[in-house]
Amino acid sequence: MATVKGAPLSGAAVIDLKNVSIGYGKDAPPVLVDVDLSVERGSFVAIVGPSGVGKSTLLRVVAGLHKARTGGVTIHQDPRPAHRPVGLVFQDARLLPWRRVVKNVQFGLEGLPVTSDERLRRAEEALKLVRLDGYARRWPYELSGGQRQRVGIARAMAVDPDILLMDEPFGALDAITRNNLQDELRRIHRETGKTILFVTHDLEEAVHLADRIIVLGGTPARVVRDVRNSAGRDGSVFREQVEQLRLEIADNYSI
Amino acid sequence: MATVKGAPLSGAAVIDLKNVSIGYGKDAPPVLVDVDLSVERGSFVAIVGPSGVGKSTLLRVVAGLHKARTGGVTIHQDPRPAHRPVGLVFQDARLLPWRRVVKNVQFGLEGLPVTSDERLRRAEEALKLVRLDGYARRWPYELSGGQRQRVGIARAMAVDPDILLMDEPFGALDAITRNNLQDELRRIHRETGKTILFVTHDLEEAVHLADRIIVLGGTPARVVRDVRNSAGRDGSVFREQVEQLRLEIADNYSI
Amino acid sequence: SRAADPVKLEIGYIPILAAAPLFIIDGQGWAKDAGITLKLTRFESGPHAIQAMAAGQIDLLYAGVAPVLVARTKGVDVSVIANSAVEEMVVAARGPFAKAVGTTPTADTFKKFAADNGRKAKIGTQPPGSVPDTVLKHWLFKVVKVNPADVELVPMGIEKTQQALLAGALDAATIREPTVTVTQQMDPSVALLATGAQMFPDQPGTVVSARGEVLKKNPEAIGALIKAHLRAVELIAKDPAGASKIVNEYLGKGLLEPSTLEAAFRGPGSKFVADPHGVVPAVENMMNYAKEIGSADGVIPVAEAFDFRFYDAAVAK
Amino acid sequence: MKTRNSLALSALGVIGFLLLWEAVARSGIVPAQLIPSPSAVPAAFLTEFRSGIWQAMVAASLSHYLVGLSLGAFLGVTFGTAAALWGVWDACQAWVVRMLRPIPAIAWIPFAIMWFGISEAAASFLIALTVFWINYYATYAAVRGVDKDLIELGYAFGQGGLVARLFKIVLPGALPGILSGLRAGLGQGWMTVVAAELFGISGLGMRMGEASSLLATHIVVLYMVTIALLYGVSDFLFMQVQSRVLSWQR
Amino acid sequence: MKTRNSLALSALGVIGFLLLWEAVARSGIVPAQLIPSPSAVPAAFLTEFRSGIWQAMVAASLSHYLVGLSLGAFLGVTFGTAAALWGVWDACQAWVVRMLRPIPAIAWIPFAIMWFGISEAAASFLIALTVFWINYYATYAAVRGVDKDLIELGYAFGQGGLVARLFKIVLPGALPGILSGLRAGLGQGWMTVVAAELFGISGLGMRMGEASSLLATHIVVLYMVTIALLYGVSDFLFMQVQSRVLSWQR
Ligand SMILES: Nc1ncnc2c1ncn2[C@@H]1O[C@H](COP(=O)(O)OP(=O)(O)OP(=O)(O)O)[C@@H](O)[C@H]1O
Ligand SMILES: Nc1ncnc2c1ncn2[C@@H]1O[C@H](COP(=O)(O)OP(=O)(O)OP(=O)(O)O)[C@@H](O)[C@H]1O
Ligand SMILES: [Mg+2]
Ligand SMILES: [Mg+2]
Repeated sequence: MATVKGAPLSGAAVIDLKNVSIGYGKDAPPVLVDVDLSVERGSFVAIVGPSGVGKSTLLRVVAGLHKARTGGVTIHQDPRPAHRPVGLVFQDARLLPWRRVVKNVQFGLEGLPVTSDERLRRAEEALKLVRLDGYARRWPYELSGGQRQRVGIARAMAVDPDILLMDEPFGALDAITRNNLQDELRRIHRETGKTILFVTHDLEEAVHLADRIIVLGGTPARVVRDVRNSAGRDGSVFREQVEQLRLEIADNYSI
Repeated sequence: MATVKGAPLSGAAVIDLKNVSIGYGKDAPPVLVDVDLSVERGSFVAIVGPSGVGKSTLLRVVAGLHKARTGGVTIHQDPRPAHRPVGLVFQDARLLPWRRVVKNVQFGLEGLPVTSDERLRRAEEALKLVRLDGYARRWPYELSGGQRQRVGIARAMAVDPDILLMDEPFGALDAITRNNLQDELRRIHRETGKTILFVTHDLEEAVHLADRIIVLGGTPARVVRDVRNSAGRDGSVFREQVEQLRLEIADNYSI
Repeated sequence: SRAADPVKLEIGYIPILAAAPLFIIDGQGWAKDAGITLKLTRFESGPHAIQAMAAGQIDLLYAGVAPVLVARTKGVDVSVIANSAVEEMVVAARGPFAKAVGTTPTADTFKKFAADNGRKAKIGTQPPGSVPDTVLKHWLFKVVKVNPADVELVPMGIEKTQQALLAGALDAATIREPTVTVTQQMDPSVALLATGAQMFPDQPGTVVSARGEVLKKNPEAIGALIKAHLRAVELIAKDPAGASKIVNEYLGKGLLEPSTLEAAFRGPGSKFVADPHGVVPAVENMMNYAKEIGSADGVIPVAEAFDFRFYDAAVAK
Repeated sequence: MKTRNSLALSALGVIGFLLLWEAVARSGIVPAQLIPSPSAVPAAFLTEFRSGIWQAMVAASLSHYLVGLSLGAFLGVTFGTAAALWGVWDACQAWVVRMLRPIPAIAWIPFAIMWFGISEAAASFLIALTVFWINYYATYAAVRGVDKDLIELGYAFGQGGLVARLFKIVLPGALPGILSGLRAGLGQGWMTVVAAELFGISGLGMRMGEASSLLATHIVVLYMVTIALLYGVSDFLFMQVQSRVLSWQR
Repeated sequence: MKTRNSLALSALGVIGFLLLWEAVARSGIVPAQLIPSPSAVPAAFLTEFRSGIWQAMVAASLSHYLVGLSLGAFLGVTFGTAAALWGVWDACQAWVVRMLRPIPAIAWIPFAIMWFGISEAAASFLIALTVFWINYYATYAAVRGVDKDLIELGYAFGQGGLVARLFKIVLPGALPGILSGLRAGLGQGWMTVVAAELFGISGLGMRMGEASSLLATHIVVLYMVTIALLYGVSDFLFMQVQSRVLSWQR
């Protein structure tokens, strides 16, 4: 999983949204409007905003699962929505109920040119990463909520994608498990130079992990803030950053 | 919703678990053992512990949805597992997909001797509480993850039960929505004297809300700590309490 | 003419006693002796068999004359080449109705039954236009002169007719051998109200028909087959017991005792006649009557449907 | 897809089918008396309609069909639900059902005659029977497949009692499967109408049997087209209702 | 419930059923020649078995059944899936299907004879036909009901291509519904065996028809019991396989 793919061409926009608006249905008002977002290769972007603002929707558009109403979406300079080499962690775990845990983790690998031995190896590695090595043979219904979510993370990690889209991946995890996984994610980002889009409702987490934080807000929602973040883990810069964001979000809080 | 039911007979154990052990399947090792837990009327108990330790399982036993392997479970001195007047917020929102939001919220009221007008009124009130008044006519699939979870909370609140069991109810909510709901919950607890069992993975939340915190840990899991909490919202007592708990959980962290 | 490779003929039949000559031909190996390989195919009803014949799936058929005539009007090239049996259909009654009408039914006994029971007598038969329906009506309204208001005719499939009769849902029905005998053995209250001849003189029955194409291609084999057919008809008349043993192999093996079949052969419902000449006027009479009662639109030229060459050649020698 | 588009495509499909049929009938590759061309149907219809036979037969069959369908569907859903919910009852009846299930409608006819005489009720009984089985199995599987989490939800909110559980969780949850069974039964019922009317009960089936025994295939085809139309319309309407009822599904 | 308990209950159910039947048959409330008592079956079996007829008929019917069943099930699942997945194809065929669906097996017999002659293939064809429809509708509904979220998951992980989507998401997700259709087809196939063998193709159905026309009801019942047994065993085995295959369901 931790192999460096090519040389991270720093500075190139791997995710590029131009004047995008997004909505459900035909006649319903749009959920998101005027989204201009350009994400550089290797950056770690956190998306925050109130519940129901459109964070998951934005991620689904980037993943090519939902079509933008207007505007242009390109991933790796490629405007076709299919076959984007992204890994996606859903907000709900969304496991295939008819596959055991280890097979669920292998799901994304089956589309890649990978031998079955290698698939198994990578699945086991990913399960170890999320501390579920003993659960490989379980059915999804035999897992706790947090365990299910971790299987979802392992599934995306096993693919080892250039772009990782994560929708509140650590939402259902206790502090310690969460800290462990946050550290792992930071390590992976450092070592592989992946581009990571990370939805979270936890400002501390956003500040702790990301080097750029995008705040969504308003109805219809738009990008209300886009901050570069260089705060360390603790200390006063960190606290300040968090407090400032909290205030800004509160200002734009509506829904 | 905010009516005081009877005189809260302070001191009486409304939830009483004696030497309970719990497991899934016949031959599998138990998930929880030696659980002795007596919850007094009107108390607000938080349950914390690592992912997969058995928090949801414990709640399901208290709600009468899962049978303990051994030991005695009484609710309101009543050992029968059925017809317990509890309200339950599931970890997954678990909405009925064939009911619109407002009908989902009314679900628990349909078993009670309440007129349909009153049902509608209480459902709308509960929806307002979770800030979803505009979403009454939506289908569950048209909601965001956090909105779904809030409908689940509204459903339990609408019943106005003596005992409220909440399984990570605010897990998928952004900081501001979460703060609002925490405040509402505290208000309701204060005004009605409900007994609340509250599973969370967020120590700050536990310390902030509960007057008693139960820490589960180990394999098989048992109650490793049971602390009375009197820390205020901020200040040094609060921080200390949180830090201490964090350390204790880390000591018992295994899974 | 006995070629090295035998002629193959596929023959369809309806599983009734009137197909007995066919079973005897096959059972005695007479066809094989004549250099013909037979393949027998059972059909539930005439129309299905005719459809198979029209599709070229079978060459010859032992079945009622009516479907053959109908098929010709639809442009199917089939001809009757011999007769097998006549006067097959009889009227059997059961239960209270059998008791009420006795052995000599009259118009009054029908009326009295209707009055006593508060309902008309229900008689099961096949759909309008079929031979059983026509001859039953002839018997009821021409012979016995029953008031049409005193009976109710229920059209249904032949097999259902028997079941309905035994179940008591019908008071009487038109049935034929071997069911007549079987029914009587099962339910002693079943009595014959009328024989085939009483219902309609020379009542047309089962004939042997063939596709025109086959007649052209294998005239010799057909001739030999008709000869065997004549022999079989004779055998039935001379030795009903022996015939019933052979026939039992084909008809109701394990379902009937040969003795039951023998009784059926000797019963009033079986009259084997190979000569097709007499059938023509009987059919014409019957069709005239059908037209008279409105169950047929017109009269089909009957004689054209008959090809007497093979029968005539067979009896000439 | 837009409704207009899909209607156009349907029309295209039907027209293609009719053209193919007409071509086959005219080509002479099959004996003409076996397949009349569809263009023979209108004339046949006029004759039958003028004589009033068509109306009478359609009315009769429709009444058998509706009675049989509603009875069979109701009992099928009821018994299927019961078997899926109560293990004890399921075990008791499992093998009895296995014995009765494969008995064809034809074999039931004697019983129908015995119990109902030669009456409309007998025809409805036979139709009900086939419809029953299809609904029984569809319902059984659908009820078995209801999300256990939702049933648990019912218990948690005091809706675990039989009636509440049944009507608030189990049946709505099983609805998609039950409706699929009902739809299959809709067609199976018409298939049985013909068999059920072959023993003296008037209706389309009887008329078809009559016509078929006289090799009047154009009449047979007329009634087949009639059945197709009746079924087509009811199936279409059913689909409309279904998509309403299941609008909560994405 | 424990397997042993449920087997005991099943046995109880069957015994109760047989006793009831024997009682009705002996009581004389129905004509004896219409319902022979079950105790007459063993003797009938011995006669038929000794003469070798029973074995021959069972073998023949079993082969028609298996061929028809596999063909009908395969085509039904295939077409049902296709119609449920492609809107265009669905719209094209919707009304053609509505026209063909209600045509009863009996009406197909002439076509079967025309296309296959009087052969085993014709019988298999008729059986395949009924099985086809049941599977078609069950599969259609099941595929339609597959969780859209899971299909989305497939797209997200590069498994949105037709083959991957079909075999990794749609078919596994629709499996419970498809299996319920297969199970219903299992029984419907046997129901049709009898009708399919009524026109000169040897097998259980032909023998039953023969026996029934000669009023040998004990033989009819023997073969009905035979069919019941054959079906019962196959259904039982199917259920075992199904509970294995669906062990991921709670
Ligand atoms: N149906 C089941 N069958 C077998 N094991 C199960 C089942 N449900 C849960 N478990 C196991 O029981 C343990 C406790 O599960 P539980 O859901 O109570 O955990 P939890 O404390 O709520 O975790 P989380 O914080 O992740 O929700 C877990 O290890 C889980 O794998
Ligand atoms: N299928 C749908 N049809 C109509 N509206 C929808 C649909 N899915 C989501 N929405 C609406 O779109 C808005 C954005 O939803 P989205 O899931 O993106 O929110 P979110 O920011 O991820 O929220 P959360 O933090 O609660 O998950 C919400 O108001 C939601 O109600
Ligand atoms: Mg979301
Ligand atoms: Mg949990």
